Amino acid sequence: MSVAETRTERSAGWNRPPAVEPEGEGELLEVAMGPHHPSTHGVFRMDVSLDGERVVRLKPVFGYLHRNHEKIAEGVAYLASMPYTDRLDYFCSLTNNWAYALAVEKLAGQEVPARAEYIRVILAELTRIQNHASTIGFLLQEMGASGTPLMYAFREREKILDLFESLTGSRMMCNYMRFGGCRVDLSSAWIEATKKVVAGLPAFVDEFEALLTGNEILMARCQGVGVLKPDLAVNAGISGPMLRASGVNYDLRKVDHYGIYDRFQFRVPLGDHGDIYDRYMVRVLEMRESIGILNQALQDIPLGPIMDAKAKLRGFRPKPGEAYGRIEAPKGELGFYLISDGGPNPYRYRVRPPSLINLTVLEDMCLGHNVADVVLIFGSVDIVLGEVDR
Amino acid sequence: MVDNELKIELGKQGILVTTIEELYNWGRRSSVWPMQFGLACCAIEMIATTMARYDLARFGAEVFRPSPRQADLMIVSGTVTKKMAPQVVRLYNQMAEPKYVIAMGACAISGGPFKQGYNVLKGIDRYIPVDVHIPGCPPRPEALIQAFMTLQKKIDGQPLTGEGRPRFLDADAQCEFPVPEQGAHDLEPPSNQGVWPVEIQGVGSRERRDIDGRQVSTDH
Amino acid sequence: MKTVEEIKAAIEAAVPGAGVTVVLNPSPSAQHSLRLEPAHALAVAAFLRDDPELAFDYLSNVTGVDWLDKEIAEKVKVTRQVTKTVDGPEGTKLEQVVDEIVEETRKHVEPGSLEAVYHLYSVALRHGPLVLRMRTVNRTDKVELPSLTPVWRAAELQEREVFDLYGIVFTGHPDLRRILMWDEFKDYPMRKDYVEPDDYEYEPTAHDAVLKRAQEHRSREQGSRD
Amino acid sequence: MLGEGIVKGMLETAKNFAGSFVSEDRLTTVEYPEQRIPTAENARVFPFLIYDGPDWHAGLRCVACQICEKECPPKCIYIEKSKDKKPDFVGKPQIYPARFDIDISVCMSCQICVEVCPFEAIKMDTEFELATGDRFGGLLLDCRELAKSNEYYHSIHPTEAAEVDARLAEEKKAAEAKAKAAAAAAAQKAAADAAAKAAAPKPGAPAAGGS
Repeated sequence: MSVAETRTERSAGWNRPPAVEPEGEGELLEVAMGPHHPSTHGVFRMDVSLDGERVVRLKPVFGYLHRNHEKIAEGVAYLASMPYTDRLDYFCSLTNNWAYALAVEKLAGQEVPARAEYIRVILAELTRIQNHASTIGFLLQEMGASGTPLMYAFREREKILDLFESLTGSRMMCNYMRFGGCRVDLSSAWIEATKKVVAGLPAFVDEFEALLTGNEILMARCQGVGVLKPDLAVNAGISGPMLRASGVNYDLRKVDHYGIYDRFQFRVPLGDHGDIYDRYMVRVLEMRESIGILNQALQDIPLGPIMDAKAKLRGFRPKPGEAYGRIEAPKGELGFYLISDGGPNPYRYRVRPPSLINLTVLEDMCLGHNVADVVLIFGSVDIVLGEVDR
Repeated sequence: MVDNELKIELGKQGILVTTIEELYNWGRRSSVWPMQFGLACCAIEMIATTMARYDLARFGAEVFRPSPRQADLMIVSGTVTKKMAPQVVRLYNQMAEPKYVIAMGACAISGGPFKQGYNVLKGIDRYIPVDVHIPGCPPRPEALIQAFMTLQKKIDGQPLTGEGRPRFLDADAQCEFPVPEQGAHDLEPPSNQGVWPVEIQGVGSRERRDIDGRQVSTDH
Repeated sequence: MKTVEEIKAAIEAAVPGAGVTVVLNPSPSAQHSLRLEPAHALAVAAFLRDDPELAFDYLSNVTGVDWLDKEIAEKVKVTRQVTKTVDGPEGTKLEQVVDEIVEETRKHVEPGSLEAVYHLYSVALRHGPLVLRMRTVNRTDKVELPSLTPVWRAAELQEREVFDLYGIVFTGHPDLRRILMWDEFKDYPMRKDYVEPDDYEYEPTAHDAVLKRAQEHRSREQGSRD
Repeated sequence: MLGEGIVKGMLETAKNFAGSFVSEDRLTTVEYPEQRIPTAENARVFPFLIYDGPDWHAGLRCVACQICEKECPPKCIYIEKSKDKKPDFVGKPQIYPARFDIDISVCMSCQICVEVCPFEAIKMDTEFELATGDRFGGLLLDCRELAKSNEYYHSIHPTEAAEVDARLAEEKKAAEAKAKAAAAAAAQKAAADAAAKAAAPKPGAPAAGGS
């Protein structure tokens, strides 16, 4: 492909990324990065046009993990979709459960008892911590720090997964939340074990920061790379740590007041520059805030029932209507849009995947950078292919 | 030939007696390098297996090779979609013999929970031969290690000559398999006739369990 | 946030002839929506984004819904003239034409359509959601809708997905290609009448829908063998 | 100073390295298969069927109601009802599963079958070492392979099993009480009928009150 061709293609579109002028006269080099590639983010392809080392065009190609989640969910009962949501963003099954449960609760008008809300908050924040730790580990892995940060992250993640397993029965696919509550109650032994793990987390974050935050190589590779401007971020529907790294104060835990997040004191970390380093820093600071929420929630958790008394497991048929419920998942705004026609299975079941929509601006962030930075920028978005393609 | 008891006795005395075959297979099974190739949820458990807690390196498999040319083992860790299947088969074809395949998790074996989807391949063994299957969704890291040991046992048991020898010692054996094409509605062909037993009635004693077996009453 | 009726009035004041209808949502979530005329959708969207009181600057979710052709049986009360024999005076019988109200079941096919649904929020004013909907004329050949990507970049990948899975053609979309399925793929798999390819050779635990399809596969295979 | 951050990071790794010689916490490797991580009590892998008593076939709690088959999200359970009946654990004749297959190559370990089962007949196993080379035979479990004793259930999920046993004992007691009450009522009714018959000599005449 020649340089002139890329230019016409771009002028046809509206509010497309600004054109990068190739230097020199040569032909562009086309590289297909993926779907099998050494980075750790799964089956994803980027068709990159290079002018020497510089990226002048980048087209993401999706669908290598399109598992028809929505189609399957429209054919089975509401409850039966719950274990499938685990497999959307397989790092954060519990927040996926929560988002789906929230949407169905909105659709059917169910109440959640206070204890169940506390359990949900505790599990969601634990999920957030292990997701952010692994994300940073993978980001560094892609930068070339092969092994060490990822090993530290996974060492901590294993402790949290052990908690998940002893409560829900499974390390990754928890299938724990139900419409109107949770499946099994916490034991006091579990709370004690969690307190112990949470008490060790600040030391882990400190260790992680000592290892990485001041590292000159990390700063050189990350600062000023992959900048995302706040107005574009909002217009492109970016959410989660990526939106906040661009300086937009929009955290659904504060905005939507879902669950019982109003009861906890926490701050929303914001970035200034919107580059990779800010995204890294926002995640580190969010881990610290999550530890704060966990400490408060573990302190205050009340006794009581964990299921709405009116909720029933089988034969659940919400009245006709529709609902859109969303939560602040570790990756961003995870929403579920359901249309009920009064039958046992949803007429329309839609997942609003934060990972997919955060990739809208991938090309904008990569243009003009070197090809080695593409993997890094991609890693800083924090995606999971199970959710991108569903 | 030295019989087994004598060999153990000699081993206790510090004398190692071995055959070429044993030595050769010992070397092969102790350095199976997997390909760094993750597909879905199971890939995370695969990564967890290589991390400090489970430490797959203890089995000589610490080096995850990014290139198929340098890898001996393909761990199909996750759902193979119809969009991805041609690439998986191509990667398998690019691997050099000896090569082995572990189908990790329900999706890789049979499509698993997603098998009723329009874009999910119902098991990677429709296109390439699989040596070890691990059920689970996802299997625990220990289960992957156990599958790895199962594979090592299989390698250990392979004779170097005659029936059952590994493919790379058999000049006639098929090492590459046709890559399916993406058609207008489905993959073409939908399965590789040489690998996937279309005649399910012919696969062992379980054939009566097929849908036709509904009328067949059980023995108890 | 303003109610949907107020937003509707604001839109109609700003975009004359916009033709917005309110679609009520009976579920407890009470997220009512506005149905837009495709012809004016872009102007309405730009107004919703730029109006300082509404400021819906954040497009959260775009999706498609497939509404099949529906056969609707309605009971209609019709007045019909019926000839009746009435007892006349002095024992005579009289034939009289009387108007009578009769219940009649009428069937008509409501044509199906493809619908695009947009969920809007405001980051600046922290309110939402506002649900917008647009419908195509039918499900077969007139499936064009205007793309809202020029107003919200967030729609770019999601409209591509709706095009891929439902076959709604978004005019004005900068890069409308298949996103999840491969390019050679012909069908629109999320439509309700999609028939999936037959690969039900081995179904040891088949029941319900799978059993039916597996049996179909088996009979077809036997047919081809004969 | 340039390089300070890198040195700080190196010190952290050095601390971890040296720490692994003195601190148990830093030695995370579990040398499977010689060592094992203790199985969590709630852990779940694949479902199994519970039987009471020594004979697996006679003691199977499952009554082939097919609820789990219907509710299973990936549809990996296949049940065929028996034509005859056998007594269940309370002695009531029940239909039993003539065939009960679980395709563990499809099962997603979601536990919904356990949640919906009204008879406490299906529970989750913790056995995960199931790797096999046999795709068609090794991964389709039939009734015999699925049936495991209640003692085994107690050994893997002690708390849960004790709760289930208590609940079942209560149900049994209630059922027995009900049966006894029914028998008593039947006896009473028979006596009353007899009395009524005696009171009314003419068979055709309406029983005058009976009381």
